[in-house]
Formats: sequence, C-alpha cells, structure tokens
Amino acid sequence: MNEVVLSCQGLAKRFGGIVATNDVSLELRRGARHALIGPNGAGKTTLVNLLTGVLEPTAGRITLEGQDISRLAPHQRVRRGMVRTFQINQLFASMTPLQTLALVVSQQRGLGARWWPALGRDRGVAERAQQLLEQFHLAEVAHQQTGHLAYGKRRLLEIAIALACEPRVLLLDEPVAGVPAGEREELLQTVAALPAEVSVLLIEHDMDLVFSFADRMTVLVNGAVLTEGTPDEIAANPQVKAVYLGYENEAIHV
Amino acid sequence: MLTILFDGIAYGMLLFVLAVGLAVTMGLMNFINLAHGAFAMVGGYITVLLMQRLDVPFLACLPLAFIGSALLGAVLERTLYRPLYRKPHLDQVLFSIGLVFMAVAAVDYYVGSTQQITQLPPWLKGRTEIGSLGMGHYRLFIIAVCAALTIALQFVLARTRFGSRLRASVDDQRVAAGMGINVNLVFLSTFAFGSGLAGLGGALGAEVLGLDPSFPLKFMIYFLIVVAVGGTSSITGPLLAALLLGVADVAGKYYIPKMGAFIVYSLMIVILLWRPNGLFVRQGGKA
Amino acid sequence: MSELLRVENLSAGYGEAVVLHEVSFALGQGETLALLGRNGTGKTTLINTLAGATRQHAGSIALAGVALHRLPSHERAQAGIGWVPQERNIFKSLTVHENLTAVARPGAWTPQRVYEMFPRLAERKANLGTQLSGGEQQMLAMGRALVVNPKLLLLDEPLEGLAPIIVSELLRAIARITREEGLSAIIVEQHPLAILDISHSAIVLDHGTVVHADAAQRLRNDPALLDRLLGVAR
Amino acid sequence: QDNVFKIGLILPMTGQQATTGRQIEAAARLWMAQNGDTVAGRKIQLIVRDDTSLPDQTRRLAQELVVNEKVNVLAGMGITPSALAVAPIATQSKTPLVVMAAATSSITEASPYIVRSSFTLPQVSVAMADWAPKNGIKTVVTLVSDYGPGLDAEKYFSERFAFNGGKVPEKLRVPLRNPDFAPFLQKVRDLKPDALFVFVPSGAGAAVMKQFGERGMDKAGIRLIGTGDVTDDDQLNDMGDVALGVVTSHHYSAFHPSPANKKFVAEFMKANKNLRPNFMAVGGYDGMRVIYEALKKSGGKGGGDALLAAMKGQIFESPRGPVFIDAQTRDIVQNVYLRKVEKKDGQLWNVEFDVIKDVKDPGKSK
Amino acid sequence: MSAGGQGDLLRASRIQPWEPVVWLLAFAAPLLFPSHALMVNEIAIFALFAMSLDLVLGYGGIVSLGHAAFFGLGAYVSALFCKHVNPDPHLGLLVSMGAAALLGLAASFTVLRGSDLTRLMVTLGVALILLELANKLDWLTGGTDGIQGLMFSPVLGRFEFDLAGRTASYYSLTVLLVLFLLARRIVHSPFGATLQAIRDNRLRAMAIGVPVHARLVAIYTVAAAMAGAAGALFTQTSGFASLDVFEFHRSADTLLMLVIGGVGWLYGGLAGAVVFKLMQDWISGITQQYWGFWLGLFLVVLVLVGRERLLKPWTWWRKS
Ligand SMILES: Nc1ncnc2c1ncn2[C@@H]1O[C@H](COP(=O)(O)OP(=O)(O)OP(=O)(O)O)[C@@H](O)[C@H]1O
Ligand SMILES: Nc1ncnc2c1ncn2[C@@H]1O[C@H](COP(=O)(O)OP(=O)(O)OP(=O)(O)O)[C@@H](O)[C@H]1O
Ligand SMILES: [Mg+2]
Ligand SMILES: [Mg+2]
Repeated sequence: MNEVVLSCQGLAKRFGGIVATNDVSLELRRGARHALIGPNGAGKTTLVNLLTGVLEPTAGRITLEGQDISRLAPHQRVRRGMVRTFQINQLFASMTPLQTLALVVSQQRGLGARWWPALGRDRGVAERAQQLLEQFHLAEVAHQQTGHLAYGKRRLLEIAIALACEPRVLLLDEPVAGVPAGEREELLQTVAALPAEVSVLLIEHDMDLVFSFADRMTVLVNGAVLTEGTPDEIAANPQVKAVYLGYENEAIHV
Repeated sequence: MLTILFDGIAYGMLLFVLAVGLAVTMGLMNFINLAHGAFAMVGGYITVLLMQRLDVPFLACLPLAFIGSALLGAVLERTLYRPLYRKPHLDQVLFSIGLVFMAVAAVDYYVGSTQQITQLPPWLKGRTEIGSLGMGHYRLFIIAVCAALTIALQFVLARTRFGSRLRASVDDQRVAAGMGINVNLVFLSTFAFGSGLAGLGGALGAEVLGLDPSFPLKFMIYFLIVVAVGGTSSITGPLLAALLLGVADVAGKYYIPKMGAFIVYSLMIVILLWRPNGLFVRQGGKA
Repeated sequence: MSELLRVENLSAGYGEAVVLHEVSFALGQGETLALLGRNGTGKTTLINTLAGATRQHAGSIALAGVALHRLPSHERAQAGIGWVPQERNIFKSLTVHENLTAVARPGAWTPQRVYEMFPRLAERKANLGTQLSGGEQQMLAMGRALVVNPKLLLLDEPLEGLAPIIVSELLRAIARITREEGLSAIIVEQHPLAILDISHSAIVLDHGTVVHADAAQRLRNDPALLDRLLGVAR
Repeated sequence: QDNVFKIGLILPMTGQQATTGRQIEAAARLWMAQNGDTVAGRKIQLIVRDDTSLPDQTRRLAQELVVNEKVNVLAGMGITPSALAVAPIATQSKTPLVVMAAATSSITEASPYIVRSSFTLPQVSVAMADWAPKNGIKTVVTLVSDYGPGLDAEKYFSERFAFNGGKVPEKLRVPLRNPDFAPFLQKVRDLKPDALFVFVPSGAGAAVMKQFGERGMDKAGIRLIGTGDVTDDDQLNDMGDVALGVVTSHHYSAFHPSPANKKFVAEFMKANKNLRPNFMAVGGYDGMRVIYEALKKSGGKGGGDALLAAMKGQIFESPRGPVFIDAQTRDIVQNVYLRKVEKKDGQLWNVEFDVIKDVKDPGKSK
Repeated sequence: MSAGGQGDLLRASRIQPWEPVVWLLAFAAPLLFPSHALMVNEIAIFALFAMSLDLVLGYGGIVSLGHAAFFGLGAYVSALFCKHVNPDPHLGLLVSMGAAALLGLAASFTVLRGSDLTRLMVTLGVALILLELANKLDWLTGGTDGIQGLMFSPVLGRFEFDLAGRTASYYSLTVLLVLFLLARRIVHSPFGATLQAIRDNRLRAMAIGVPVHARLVAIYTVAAAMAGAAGALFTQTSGFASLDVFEFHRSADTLLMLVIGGVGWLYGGLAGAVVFKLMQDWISGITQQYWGFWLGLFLVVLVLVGRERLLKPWTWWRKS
C-alpha cells in the first residue's frame, strides 16, 4: 500500500530571471494525505502546474506510477489518473453544474469523442453526475448557469469536477479559500473520506485545517524544499516557524 | 535598390499612421473597431474637399483633417461606442461594420463614387536624386511627418502615466475608477486621438493610396495585418510591422511582380505561426 | 479625535435589488473599524458602496466634510478613499510597478515605501499582474490602495490566502499605520478575533442592516455574544 | 400590361465599379428621354438592378428578371465574369443580352444571344500597337491590371507590337486592388523603354499618371501610352496637367467633333449635374439605340429571336462615329482614334488626331 | 432522481415543436413563392455556409475571416469535377466535401495557437492565398474569367436544373437539412459538449482530460467539409465558378449573417442568412446605389438595441 505513486526529481522552473521552482524532488505515496505549505510566492502553485503539465519545466523529471510522464500533454496525465483543482476557479461558465459534471464523467469514461448519441443518453453517466451534485450540495443549483453561481458554490463545483475525474492522485490548490468557515471542515472531510488508495496533495494556508488533515507535510521556500516531515515535526521546526508560521500568541495591540 | 527601400519605408510609415489608432483601440482598449478606416476616409475627404472647393493650402488641411476626425471620433465615442465596450467582440464587429457601410454610402451620396484627385503644392511634387537613390519629395514629407508623430506618441505612452492608466481602465473599469482614474475621460481622449491619427493618415495617404468611398473596406485588411503582426502592446510593434509590410510589399512587387499578393500574405502567416501573439508581446518578468 | 467618516441611512444594492438597508455609523480619524457578519450579509456591498462601485439608493456619506455620495467613483478616490477589493482585481496587463504608479497620488506613501513594506513585491516589480502568486496579488492590492494616499482604507478580506507569518505582519503594519499616520481603516474579515485585536470599534451586519455596534475590545472579550452574532465564533 | 416592353439592366451600382453603372444608367435614361418611352406601340420599361460586380448576383438577378419579370432584353454587364455568368441564361431563355461595358473579346462567343455595344480591348490596343512604331517608339513595357480585360490588352498589344518590329522587354501585371503603383513604375524607370503602355480600369488611371510624373519618368525620356481607359473622360479634368500630352487609343472621346456627339455630351451633362459622359456612357446609349431599333424593325413583337435578328447588322451614326453591329460575330465594328490630352478652354480633353477606320475585334478575326 | 438528471440533460438535444414547422415552411417556400425560388436557393446555400462557420466559431471558439477558402475550394472542385470527370452533381458534392475536408484538416493546424486576432488574420491569409492561386493557375481555373457554362446532369437523374430555380432550391434545401441534422447531432453529443468546454475554458478542459487540439482539428475539418458542400451547391446551381468565391467579402458577409442570427445555436446562421439576404434584396430593390447605408443602419441598431429586444418592441423604452 505504500509504494510511491507520484514523484519528481530535480524539477526546476525559471520565468526569465525568476526561479520559481528550484530543484524540487518530492514523493507522494499511495494513500498519502500530504500537505504542501510555504510562504506566498514559494512556488506551490507553480509546482502543481509543472506536475500537471500546464507549465513546461526548465529541468527535471516527473514519474507517475513508475512511468515517466514529463513529456505528456496535460490531458494525457489526467487520463493516467492525476487530477487537480485550481487556486482560482476554472469553470465552464456557460454550462450548468449538471452539464459540467455529465461532461466530465463521460469524458472520464472515454465517451468524450463520441459524435452520435446525445450527452446524457448514457444512463450511468447521468446517474453519476446526479450523485456528485448531491454529494456537494449542488443539487438545487444544478440548472443554473455556472457563471451566475455564488462564490462558495462555484468553489464546491471546482472540487466536484476533480472528484468526478475519479483521480488516483489528487492535487488541491487552496481548495477552501473563500469558502465560509463553517463549510470548510465539511469539505475537507469529503476529501479525506476518499478511498484509501487515492493520494492527495493539499496546498492551504489555514493551518488548523492543514494540521487536522495531513499525515505528512512538505515545506517549500523560495522554490526549494526546506524540509519534510510529520505534522508534529513541522510544527516544532524553528526554521518553519521563522519563515512561515510566525510566532503565535504574540499579542498585537492598538 | 535604395529607391525601392525608400518607397517601401514611406509606404510603411503611412500604413503605420493609418493603423496605429487601431492598434490602440484594439490592443489597449480591447475594442474591435473595424470602422477605423472610415475615420481615415473622413480625414482624406476633409483634405480633398477643402483643397478643391475652398482652396485651403495643403499644409493647413492636415491639422484640420486630424481635428475633424478626432472630433467626429469623440462625438461617436460619447454617443454610440461607449455602451459597446462591454459587449462581446462579435457584436463590436457587427456594429463597426455597420458604421462602415453607412459611411461608404453616405460619402457616395454626398461626394460621389469617383476617385478623388488632389493637386499637391509644387514643392512637394519634385524629386531629388542622390546617386542611385531617387526620393520623391512627397514621400520624404510623409516619412518626416510620420517619424515625428511616432516619436511624440512613444513619448506620451512611455513617459507619462497615460498608457498605464489606459490599460488599467481596460483591465477593470470599476476598480480603475475606484482607484481614482477617470475612466470615461481616458477612453474618450484615447478614442478621439486614435481617430484623429487615422484622419491624418487618410489626409496624407489620399495622394498615394487613392481615395474613394470604398477606402475603409479596401484597406481594412492592411490595417489588421499591421496590428496582428505588430502585436498590440507597444507602439514599436505596429511601427516595425508596418515598415516590414511596406518594404516587403514594395520590394516584392518590384523584384517578383508575378508573385503579387502571395508575398504579403505568406509573410503574415509565417510570422503569425511563428509568433502567434505578434512580433512584440508584453512579457514582463525580465527584471 | 476628530470625526472622519459619517454614514447615514445608507441603502444600496445592485440594479434593482437593494442589499443594504439604512446603515449608519461614524468613524474617527486614526481609528479602525472591524466590519463583521456572516457570508452574504452585505459586507462587501457596504465597502463597494463607499468606494462608489454599487448603486446607491438613499442616504449620505461624508468624508472629512465632503459629501462623498455625490461624487463619481474616481473622485472619491481623489477625496481620500483607498480600496482593496475582495477579489483583488489586480490590473492584469500592467506590471507590479505600473499597478502602483498608475494610481499613485502625491503623499507619504510612494511605491518605494510599499516595496519596503512588502519586499516580495520589489523582487517582482516587472512581473505582470497575472504572473503573481495568489498571496503576492493580495499584497499588491494593499500597496495599490496605499499609494493613493487615502485618508480612509477600505480592506475587504485582506488576509485571505496569505501565509500565517504575513498575516501577523500585516496586522501589525495596519495597527502602526493607523496609530502613527492618522489613517483610518475599515476591515472586513471572516475570522473576527485577529482583527478585533487591532480595531477600535466594530459593527456587525446581518441581512444588510447593522445588528450590533460596539467597542472592539468588548466584543473580543465576549465570545458568547460573538457566537450569537456571527454563528461560528472561533 | 402585355404592351410593356421590359429591359432588364444589370449593372454595378455600388462598390469599385460603381461609376460604370452610373454612367450607363444615366446614358440609358438620356436615350429614353430623347427618344420617348414608346416604341412600335409598346411602352418601354427599364428595370435597373445592382449586382455589386458579383457574377453570382448578376446571374441570379438575370434569372429572376427573365423568369419573374419576363424581360424582353437583358442588358448592362459591368465586368466580364458577370457577362459570362449570364450568357447561359440568355441562351436558355432565348433572351438577347446587350453587353454595354464588359470588354473582353471572348464574351460574344459565350452565347449566340449576346450583342455588344461597347468595345473590345483587343480592338483599341491593336490600334495603339500600329501607331507606336511609326512614331519612334521601339521598346515598350506593358503595365496592365491583372484581370481579363488587362490580359487581353497586354496580349494583343504586345503581339501586334512585336509583329510590327517593336520589343516588349517586360510585361507587368498589377493586382486589381493595388494601392500603390510605385514599385511597378520604378521597375519601368529602371528598364528605360521608349514608352510605357498602360491599361488600368477607369479610375486608377489618374494615380498612374501622377506617379508617372512624380517619378520623373517623362524627364527620363519615357512616354506614356495606353488605351483610353487611362484618360477616362469622366475624370480627366481632375487629373491636372500630368495628363497633358498622354497619347491613347480608344473608340470614344467626349471631344469627338461631330454634331451627334456635341448634342449627346451637352444633353448628358445637363441631365447629370455636369458629369461628363465617358466611353461607358456611350456604350449604354448606343445599346439602347440597338434595342429600340430592333424593336422597331421587328414590328414591336419582341420575340427573342426576332429581336436578335433585327440587332444584327445595324449600322448607325453613334456619338463616337459610324458603327456597325457585325451580323456574324454580333460584336461592334467601329473606328478607333488616336488621341492626345490637350487643354481647350481651360479644360482637359482627349483630342483625336488620327483614326483607324472600321476596326473589327481582332480576337475573332483569326 | 437520476432519471430527472438524465431527462434534464437530454432536454437540450430534444427537437423543439417549432423546429419541424420552420423546416416545413422552408420546404414550402419554393412552392409558395415560385418567383423567389432562386432566392430560396441562395439563402439555403448561405445558410449552410454560415452554419458551418457556426461550428467553427460558435462551437469551436475559433474566429475565422477565411472560411471562404473552403467554400471556394468546394466551388472550384465541383466545377472541375463536372468539366473533366463526371457531370453528376451528387458525386461532385461528395468529392467537393472531401477536398474541402482535406484542406480543413491541413489548415486546422494553423488555428490552434494564438489570439483571436491572430486566427482571424491567418484564416484570412489562407483564403486570400487560395484566391491568388486560383487566379494564377489560369490553365486550370480559367483565371479571372472563371469556369463558365457548366452543364450538370439532373438531380437524382430526373430533375433538370431549371431557369426558375425550383430544382436548385429543393436540392440545396435537402442538402442543408441533412447536414443540419448531422451538425445538430454533433453539437449535442459528448463530443459537442467537450467543444463547449474548450471554448469556455481551455485550461480546465485540459485538466479534465480533454485532448483540446484533437477536438479542434476534428471540428474544423467537419466544418470545412460543410463549407465545401455549400460551395459545391453554389457552383452546381449556378453553372459556373469564378474567383470571387474566395474573396474576403464572402467570409465577411457570412460572419455578419452568423452574428446577426446569433452565434452558437446552429439556427443563428440560418436566421442570419434569411434576414441578411432578404434585407439586401429588398433595400437594393428600392435604392440601388445607397442600400449599403440602410443595411449598415440595421446592423448598428441591431447591436445597440440588442437582438432579443429588437424582436420585442415593447421592451424598447424600459431600462436594460
Ligand atoms: N508566469 C510567470 N512569470 C513570472 N513569474 C511568475 C509567473 N508565474 C509565477 N511567477 C512567480 O513565481 C513565484 C511562485 O509563484 P506560485 O504561484 O507558485 O506561488 P505560491 O507558492 O502558489 O504562492 P501563494 O501561496 O501566494 O499562492 C511567484 O513569486 C510568482 O511571482
Ligand atoms: N454583483 C451582484 N449582483 C447582484 N447581487 C449581488 C452582487 N454581489 C453580491 N450580491 C448579493 O448581495 C448580497 C450581499 O453580498 P456581499 O458580497 O456584500 O456579502 P458579503 O457579506 O461580502 O459576503 P462574503 O462573506 O461571502 O464576502 C448577497 O446576497 C449577494 O448574493
Ligand atoms: Mg498559489
Ligand atoms: Mg464579501
């Protein structure tokens, strides 16, 4: 159960003179609940973009389930089971949530290139889409255009799409930003409750959530890995405190 | 050889002045104004009619052409264009093409459909030969005027905040206003200035390109090529694109007259496949 | 402490819909006001209305004696409003530096001083707005509001997406700015405890009306009340 | 209703060829004003349609005119492809088609129902090719617009010129929508021929002449010759002094010194706000005469074949001089004049100084 | 519950009651207005052309000002096929579609990258280069005179192309209907949904595993084939092909028609073709010289007032 599913070696990305990712090597094990934290601009989002193929690395190799995927196009990586969410919502504004999910499910089931039967003719697809809508509290807005939904609902749809792809590796980039405090925990519980063989990488600045979710953490600073360890180790690491967590309980008063 | 280069540069410069307003409205304001050529035509007709009917000297016509087109641009911006900034691009295309149709028919109605012919003042008619380089005085004049304009424009956009305020307004009107930028004024003046430049280009170009009511349609493609190839993020892009286009067109016709239009279009396609966002893109991140 | 802002019977919304109903409050110079409330209760709408980005139906806003509600949005900024919108709205085709210079007005806050406050931005001076990380955009939005050299800062969830260490630094900076430079601020935040610490007073919105107005410290020290007003008081 | 005789006149009224349409329509209306709208007891009705120079539009309009309006004669045709597209309809419906403008040689061969009242480019180019070598021009570069009539002009001029012992070192073709003649003219200047032979559609001629002058080509000893399209009467006055002395060959000049022409020009200008008629107008004017005469001759019956028969072989005095509709080719036979632009009473005119009589279309004489 | 989801999903693809009515009217038109059969034919051809542009623009999200390339190729291929190989119109139609599809496939690789403006210009350039080619290869294409006087054999071996245009109009309407039904199936299939996804958000489409480039290539090719069919109909019902089939204004007019009718619902191209052609015919019948002005005014008003509101005059005085 504990073999490495996703790993990268010596991954680097430069934008002109800026080194956004600097020689990052990372391993994600099967079933992991792994958190990636680090200061703003440390390169977390960039790393996810590299792993999923949205950006092309300046150097380095990416391996998914034993195969080198460094050269694959983004959609090919998705077909191999690696799925992500976006820090800033990326949705299909002119579709309804129902259509969106039906599309994702049929694409996931390899029906996306079919020209003939109408979308939704396949019973299984429609059922699965409906099921996802209910699971993510989207049933009552299923027929509204996505572009007109409230922010929170859109955030939920963003995550529902990722899960509809039935990932074996899931990369979440600040999934609960903008979600009301009360709903955040529930949302992460849905993620945590994914089948045990699904591996999850979570980026998040809300430390309460991160520490309750993760069983392993990597800290990224200035594009490079600062340290890696269990949540307790990280919480106790003075370097991490200095560059990221800050010293708590230091009163700031007027 | 040198003469061909000279003619090409003059032609390119002219295209630049004609198209730069479009580069600004399209590139910066993100508004597809296919009626741009109509403003150029207005400038051309102002000049021709003033010269023919009122005997106004050519040099005095040029600023009048600029002012006339700019005023027209300002009035139309205020009344018709403003609500369209927020509409989809295709609606803008439909709207501005509609304006072109109207302009074409209106000019035809009031002035007639024949080619307008102007008589330049004698000092612009001559020609100077220096070795193998022959320079028509009028083309020399065009180059001088256009170069001066380019420098002035570059100065306004690079040395003042106007350029970035304009871009900010385009990116997000609501927030730009919230940060203290008078969005309406910025748009109005940009649009009027772009139209004015087009009018000036039309006035300068009537002699070389000819002037009849189909002008806005005939040259629309050339303007679009300049903007597409030059990219829309700076003045230098369209300038170089226009010069490239002008020289390639003239040289192509001189050296391989049989190839006709192939050269310009092939060149454009190759450049755009190679640099899909034009020769010059705003990149940032190089510091 | 002299009064800077007075809002009376303010009603506003989007199109025909009225979201805010008869909101009134006042704020002194150099003071910080915490604006609290559940999701969708109208906090952003109130902020945007002060900035002139919504449709105002009734009421008045006076900033240092100027009748703000009569002015169009861009003149309000000139009259002393600095705005950090909830969605940041960085100008995407401008570089970081241009984002600052395009809106800068003469005063104590210069782009240079913003870079000193957020060294990260100085390193990214030439990046376009879209080439920033989420947190960097948040910093830039803050800096952009400051270089307008306002009398009143409107901060709509300024801490979202920022690393914990930056959050505490920023809070400290806000406290310092208000104290030392006499700037006033209105801060919206989902997590009330952090900002109540640096605020003088607080108002709580519900369904577009003010349901509670109090000194910040009193609210800070009364978890039960907070819980009742905000639902989840962490 | 049956008494009405309908003429379907399809012309480009908008777009780049618009002046062609305007001239012809004005001339046709002038003819009707002068000669009444009743012929052999039938009321003449003129139905004008705009085809914007698109052959598919010309064809549909022709089809509709034939089927719905039941026109007795089709007429007009601004450009060659339009005429060719309509030809099968003329044949199929047995409706005479009077071509009033399009000037490619081959048009009359496309249908036995086509009669032409304008001219052909070979006709006028050959005349120039005969005149030039006799007047000290040994080498000529040709510059033509790259479309049917231009190619005709190029072909017939250069073949005849070579036959007459001249040399054509280069044949240049300018795209029809060419904005700038500079590079072509520069090429000519560098080749230094004795003369430049130009054919461009009416309208573009002014630009050629101006740039010809501006480039100092006359001073370099190059003469400008061409077909009359270049010094189109319609625009000649606006062209200014650059046009002075240009020698062209054509079948019509508004300055043609005949009483018939003086009357035509005067009345045309009176009816059209002082617009000077050009060779397009005369094509339309004579085309109407051909139709009127045919209707008279066929006794007002107006069947297609009868009309056609009555059109063939007509001989009459046109404003351009004596003309003859060749019964065999259905093409016009006419005098071609050599003219020079001169200033008379402060106005520029194409003044005729030589004539080649009864020129048949050389495209068919082989 | 899940049945509900399925029903809702299928609702969009279900045939609406008004649709058969529209088509019945279209097919009745040549009988009801026999004198306008030619107009019906022309409208059907341009409706097909505009519909194929809708597949590219409305569904593929690719702006094109060079769609005439495929229309023109179809026109010339069917002309050449008739002249040199076989006068049968049906075969000619298929061959033209095949040729246009091949060109579409080749050209599709030029429209995958770049901004809207870039694509606009690249497509335009391709069409203009074809225009030049057709002009220069005059031994094959007849140069500026075009290919004239083609005689096609009767449709279905029985119906001659008549002067009144009845056969032509039914032939074109039938081809339009068949290809329309095909297009309708395509856009409502999962394939069509992925296209919509790509148009809405390319990045996200990739992130759910959609091969973006392959999809765009596919739709561009299909649309090219349909434009080729329109070009073939054009030649076959008029008996000639000339250079102007490649001209810029063909592409531009088609774009106008499509935008007038509304992009992205297939009927947009159809409605636009009807409105545009009828207006042009009507106004130019009244004023031959200045109809452009009124057409332009119509476009301006259409945009300023808005498509929906123009159809509902009672909303004009209300605030938007
Ligand atoms: N396209 C780009 N061009 C130049 N620099 C970029 C680009 N994209 C990102 N960067 C820079 O790379 C660095 C890493 O950005 P990234 O978005 O990965 O940060 P992050 O760790 O996700 O931060 P945050 O927590 O604020 O979201 C940032 O400093 C950013 O400015
Ligand atoms: N652009 C808009 N058009 C119409 N209604 C809107 C708009 N923006 C917000 N609303 C509505 O106004 C109400 C108040 O929204 P507002 O954004 O002010 O809430 P908020 O308190 O800032 O919530 P949050 O904590 O989610 O930011 C909500 O019911 C929302 O649906
Ligand atoms: Mg990030
Ligand atoms: Mg809010």
